[in-house]
Amino acid sequence: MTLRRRLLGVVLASITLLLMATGVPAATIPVSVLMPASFADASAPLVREFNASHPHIRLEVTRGPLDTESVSDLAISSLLLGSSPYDLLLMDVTWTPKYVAAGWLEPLEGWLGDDAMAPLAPGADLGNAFSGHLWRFPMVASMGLLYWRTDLMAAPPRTPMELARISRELQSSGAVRWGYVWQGRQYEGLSTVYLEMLRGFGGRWIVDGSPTLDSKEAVAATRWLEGLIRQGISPPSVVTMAEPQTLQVFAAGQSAFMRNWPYAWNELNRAGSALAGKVGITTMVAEPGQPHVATQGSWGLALTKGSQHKRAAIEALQFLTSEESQTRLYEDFGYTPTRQAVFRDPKLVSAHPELPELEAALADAVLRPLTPVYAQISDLLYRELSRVFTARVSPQQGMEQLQEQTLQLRRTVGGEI
Amino acid sequence: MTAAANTNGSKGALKLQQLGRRVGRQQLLESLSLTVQPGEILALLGPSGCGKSTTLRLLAGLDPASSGQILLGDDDITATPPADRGVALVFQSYALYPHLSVERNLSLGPELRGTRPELIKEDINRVLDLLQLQDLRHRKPAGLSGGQRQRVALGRALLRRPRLMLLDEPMSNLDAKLREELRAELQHILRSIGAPVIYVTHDQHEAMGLADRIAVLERGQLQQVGSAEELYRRPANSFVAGFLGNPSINLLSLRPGLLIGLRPEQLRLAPAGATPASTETSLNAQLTTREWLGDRLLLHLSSANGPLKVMRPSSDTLAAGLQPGAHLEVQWSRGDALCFDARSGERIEPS
Amino acid sequence: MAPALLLLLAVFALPMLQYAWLSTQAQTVLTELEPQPVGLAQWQRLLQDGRFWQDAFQTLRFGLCSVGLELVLGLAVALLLNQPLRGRTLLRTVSLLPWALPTTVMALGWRWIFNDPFGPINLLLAQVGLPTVSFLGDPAITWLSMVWADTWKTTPFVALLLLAGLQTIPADLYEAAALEGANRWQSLRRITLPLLSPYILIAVLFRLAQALGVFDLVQVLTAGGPAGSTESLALYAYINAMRFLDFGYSATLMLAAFLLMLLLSGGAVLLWLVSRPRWAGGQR
Amino acid sequence: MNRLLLILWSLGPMLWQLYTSFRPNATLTGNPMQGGWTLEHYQALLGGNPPFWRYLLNSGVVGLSSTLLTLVVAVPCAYGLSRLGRKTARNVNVLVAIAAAFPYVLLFLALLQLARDLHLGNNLLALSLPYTGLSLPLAILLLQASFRDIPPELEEAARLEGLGLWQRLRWVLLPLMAPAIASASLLIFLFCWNEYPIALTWLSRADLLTLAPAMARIAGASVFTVPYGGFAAATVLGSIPLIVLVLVFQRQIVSGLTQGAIKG
Repeated sequence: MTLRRRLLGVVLASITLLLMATGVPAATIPVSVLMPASFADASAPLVREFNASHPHIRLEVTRGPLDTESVSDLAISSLLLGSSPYDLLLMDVTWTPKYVAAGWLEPLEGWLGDDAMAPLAPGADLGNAFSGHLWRFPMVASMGLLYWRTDLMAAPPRTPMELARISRELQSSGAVRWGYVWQGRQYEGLSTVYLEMLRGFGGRWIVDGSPTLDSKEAVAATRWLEGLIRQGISPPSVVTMAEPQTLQVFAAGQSAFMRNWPYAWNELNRAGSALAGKVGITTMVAEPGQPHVATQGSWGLALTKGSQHKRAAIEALQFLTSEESQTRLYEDFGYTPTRQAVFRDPKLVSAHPELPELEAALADAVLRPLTPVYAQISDLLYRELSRVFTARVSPQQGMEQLQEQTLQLRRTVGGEI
Repeated sequence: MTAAANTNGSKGALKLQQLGRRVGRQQLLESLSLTVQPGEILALLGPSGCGKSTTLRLLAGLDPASSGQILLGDDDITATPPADRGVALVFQSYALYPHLSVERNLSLGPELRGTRPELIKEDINRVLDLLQLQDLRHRKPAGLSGGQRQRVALGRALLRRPRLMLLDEPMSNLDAKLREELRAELQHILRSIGAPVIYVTHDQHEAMGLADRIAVLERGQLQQVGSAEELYRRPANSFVAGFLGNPSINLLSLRPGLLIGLRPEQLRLAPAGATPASTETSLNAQLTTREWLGDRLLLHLSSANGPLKVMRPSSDTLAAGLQPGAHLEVQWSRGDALCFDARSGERIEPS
Repeated sequence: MAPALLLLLAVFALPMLQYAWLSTQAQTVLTELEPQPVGLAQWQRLLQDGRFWQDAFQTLRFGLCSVGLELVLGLAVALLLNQPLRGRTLLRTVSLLPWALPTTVMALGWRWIFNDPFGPINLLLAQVGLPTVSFLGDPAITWLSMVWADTWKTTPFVALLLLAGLQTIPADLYEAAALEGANRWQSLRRITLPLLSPYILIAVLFRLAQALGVFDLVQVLTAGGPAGSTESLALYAYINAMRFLDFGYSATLMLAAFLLMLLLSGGAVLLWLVSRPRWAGGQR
Repeated sequence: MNRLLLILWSLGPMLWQLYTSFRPNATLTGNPMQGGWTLEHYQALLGGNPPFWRYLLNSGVVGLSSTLLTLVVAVPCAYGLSRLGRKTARNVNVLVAIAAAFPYVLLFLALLQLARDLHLGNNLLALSLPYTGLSLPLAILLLQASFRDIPPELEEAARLEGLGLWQRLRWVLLPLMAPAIASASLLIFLFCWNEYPIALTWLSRADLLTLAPAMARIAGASVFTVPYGGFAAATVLGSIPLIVLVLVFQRQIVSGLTQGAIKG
C-alpha cells in the first residue's frame, strides 16, 4: 500500500516537474538553434545579447553533442521525426546536399538577397549553395592547418619529404617523442586529412562524378600517411585519434607537427600553455608543384523547412553571422571568421598577426565532394584508410578496393555522385 | 439477496436428473440421478477418478453440465452462475486466501456481496464461536494447523447460509486421529445447516460414520445408493462389495460363471478335516501369514481357489495357535455368502 | 488478452512485414525519401556487399565468442553462488550489478578503461615495463575488447539463469554420486551439465539473439572501428538509415539479420535436441 | 579467493570510474599518481544545460510510465493465458518467448516511422508505447507463470462467494501476485531505463533525452581535451540509481530472472 502510494507520488512529481520545465507560455517568438557543444558554448554571450536587444524574439540554443557525427545524427533524427523542434541548424559543410535532397531546408536567397554571399572571404563562400539555391550562411570558417613548432625549426616543411625528415631529426635528437600527429581514427576527420594529402600529391577524389581513388597519386598519398605510422613518425595510436587527442599530444610538447583546425591556435597560445609563442601555422605540405590545400570545414546556419518562425529565425541568423559576432567569436574563442571585412579589420589584424595566414589558408581551401551521398563515399574512404593504417591491407590494394567500392556505390545510386 | 432468502429456512431437496459431463471424448460422469433431502448428508464415495469431484464441480457450477438437470428446491439451477446458486463448497485444500486473516477470509465474500457490515460482524462472531475460532481470528492461514484451517473453510461455507452444502474430501489433509475426533463434530454442524449436504470422500469409514446415505461411483457411473448397512449387506455388484468393508471382501470363483463374495469377518476356522454343519460350506486352506491387530487377528490363507483373508477375534484360540504352513478348514454359513455374476459383476440372489 | 497480443503483433510482426516490403523499394535522398519499387535489387546489392558479409561474420564471431565465454564464466559463477557461503546475498548483489547498468553508461566507461596509454590496464602494464596494448586501435584486438566488455556485463545474467537451474537439482543426486565414488569433475560432467542443459539452452538462445543484435556497445565503444572491424549488422543498418538515409537498404539489412538469427537459433535448438540425453525425451 | 576474484571482476571497472571521476583531467593524462581530487566534473555535469539529473528524471518518468502501462496490459493477458488449456497456452507462449528474446534493435526503423506517422516523437509518455510493446513478452511470461502458481481453488472459492472477475483479481489474485508483480516491474523498469536505440531515434530534444542516449551523446566540457573525468562522473551518476535499485530489490530481481528461466 505505502509503496504503491510512494510510487504514485514519484510519478506525479515527475510529471509536474516536466510540465513546469517545458510548458512555459511565451508571448515572444521562440527561435531554437541546434549547435555542436563547442559552438553553443562560444555563442552563449552573443545569444544573451541578441535576446536583450530583440525583446520580441527568444533565441534558444540547444547544446548538441561535441562530435560532428553525433550532432548530425541528432539533427537527422529530429528531422526524420517530422516536426523538428529546431528552426536553425548549425551545419557542417558536408551535410548540405543531403539535407537539401531530403527536402529539409528552406532556400535562403529569398530572405538574404541574391548577393548575400558577396561579403564572404574567398574560400568561405564555398559549399553554401547547391543546385541553384543558397541553403546555408557560414558563421565560422574552418580549414585544415599544419601546426609547427617555431622553437624547433626555422621554417615549416613544405613537402611531405621535408616533414618526414625534420620529424626524424627531431625525434632522434630527443627533442620530441613523435614527429607528426593527425586525425587517423575511422571517422570524418580522416577524410579531411586525406583530402589535403591527396591534393598535395596531385590526386583527386571525384572527377566529374567518378572516383579516381586508384590513381598513382592517390596511392602515393595513402602510402605516405601509412608510412608515417610504420616508420614511427606518427604514434601507432594515431589510428584512434580525433582532434582532441592530437591536440593533447601536441600541447604536451610530444610532437613536432600537428594537423588541426584554427581553433587550436587560441588554446596553444593561451596563458599558461607550455607552447605559447612557440607555434606557427601554415598550410599542409604538398609535393613540389602541387597546391597546398586546406580542407574546408566551415559551419553555417541553415533554416529548416518546418520552422514556424522563419522571419525571426532569419533575424537571429543575421545577428549570429554579423561582422561584430564573428569578430567576437574570433577574439574570444579563435573561431575563424567568414566575412572579408573581419579579416581586413586593421585593429584585429594588428592584435592577431596570424589572421592573414588564416585568410590565405582559407583561400586555398577545397571542398569535399558536394553530393547527397557524401556520407557514403566518405564512409567508404575512411573505413578503407583505417584498414590500410591498421595494416589490414596494403596501400595499393586498399585504394583499388576503395575505387571499386566507390564505383559500386555510384552504380547503386544511379551513376552520379 | 440469497442470504436474505435463505434465512427463512426455505431449503429444498437437491435433485439430480441424468446429470452428465463429457470433455472431448471422455465421459467423466454418466447420467447420474440422485435426490438428497434437506438436512440429509449424502456421501459420494469412490476411488480417485470415479467422477465424484466432477459431480461436485457440476453442482457448484464451476463446470458446465453436458446433459441432465440439477434441481434445488423448485429451482432448476443447471445453468445458474455459481454465485447465484446459494451453494457453499469446502475445498479439499480449503482454498483459504493466504494473504488474509481468518476474520478477513470470512468477511471478504459477504463484504463484496454488499452485506451490511454489522450483519457480517454478527454472523462472523456466531460462526467463530460455533467453530471455536475466536482466538485465531487475526491469524493468517499459514499460522493455523490443518484442523484449524478446515474449520475456517467450514466457517466460510457456513457464513453463506447455503441452500446446498458441498464438501470435497475435507478431511484428507488431516491425520487419522484428528479425523476421527472431528467426525462427530462435523456431522453435528452439517446437520444444523438444514440444507442437503454432499460429502465427497474416498474413505469408506468417513462415509459410513458421517453420512446418512452413501452413493458409490465408479468410472463416472453410479453403482449404488443406500445406507451404509444396505451397501454392506446387499451390495449391488462386486465393485461395491469390494470397495466397502475392511479388510476387503474375498471373491472366489467356486463355480463357473459365478463369483462368491465372503466377508473376512464372517469366516470361521476349523481344524483340517472337520466337517461343516449342514448350513455351512467349507474350504481347505493353508495359512501363509498372520497379522495381529490387537483385538483381532487377520489371517492370510491360500486355497485351491485362490488367496483368502479371514478375520477372527484374538480370543479365538484355534486361530491364535496356528503356525504358518498349517492346514485348516475355512467355514461359512451359506446365507452369508454373496453371489455375483462373474461377467457383469451384478449380484445374484442365490437360488 | 487480445489487446496485449495485438500490441505484440504490432510491435514485432508488423515491422518485419514492413521491412519485407521496404526491402523491395528504394527510399533514399535520391528518391526524395519517397519509396520507389525496385524489385529484388536491394537483395542483389546485399549479396554483393562485401561489407554486409564482413559485418555478418563479425557479428557472428562476436556473438559466438561472447556467449561461449559467458556460459563458461556464468557456470563458474553460478556454481560459486550455489555453495553455502558466508555473505552469499552480498556476493550475488555485487555480481548482479554489471548487468543492471545501462550498456551505454558502461561502454563509455570501458572506452576509458581500454584507453592507450592512460587506462588502468595499460598503466599497470607500463609500470611493469611491458608495452601497452592498443585495445581499441588494433583490429585484431578491438573485437576481443568488445567481447570482454560484453562478457563483463552479461555474465551475471547467464549466471543467474544457471543458478536457477542448479537449484532445481536435488542434492541427494550428488550425495548418491559421491557414495559411488564420483569426484567433483565427474559429478559436474555426469549430473550437473545434463540436468542443466535446458537452462543452458535457454541462456544460449536468449543471449545469442541479443548478441547478434549488438548495437549499443559497438556504437558507444568503437563506433564500428578501427577499419570497420567491430561493426555489427545492427550498426550497419543504423548507419544506412540515420546517416545515409538509405531506408530501403537498411530494412533489407535488418531483415537479413533477423533471418540469420532465426537460422542460428534454430540450429542451436536442433543441436540441443540431437545431443541431449535420451532420458530427457520423456520429461516433457 | 574465488569470491574475491568475483568481486574484483564485478566492481573493478566501476571503482576505476569512481576514482577517475574525482580526479582533475590533467592528472589523468599526466602522471596518474600526482594531483589532487576534484568535484569539478560533477559540478559541470549537474550545472550543465540541461543538468544531468534531468536525464535521470526523464529515464525515471519513462521507466515508471512504461512499467505501469505494461502491467495494465500484461496482467489481464497473463491471466487469460494462465486460464487457457496447457497446450494452447504453450503454443502462444513459444511465440511470446521468441518475442522476448528478439533483438529489438532491429525494430528501430519501423518504430521510427511509426513515431513520425503518429507524431509520437519527442514525447516521453509516448515513448512508453514501444517500451510497453517490447516489455510485454517478458512480463506476460513472468506473470503467467505466477498466475499458474495460484491454486485454481482459490479463485473458484471466490467465484462461489459471488466475487466478480474484477473483484477476484483485486482482492484475491493480485495480492497473491504481489511478489511476482514486483519482480516483473523491476525487470521492466530496468529494461526501459537502459533502452537505447528506440530512445535514440524517438527523442531529439536535448531536454527530453533519457539516460542511455544522453550518455552516448554526452558533450564534453571542452573541445580541447578529452573529458575523461566528465565521462567518468557521468557513468557514476548514471549508475547510482541502478545500484541503489539493485541493492534494495536484489531479491525480487533475482527471483524474477530465475522464475523466467524455470517457468518460461
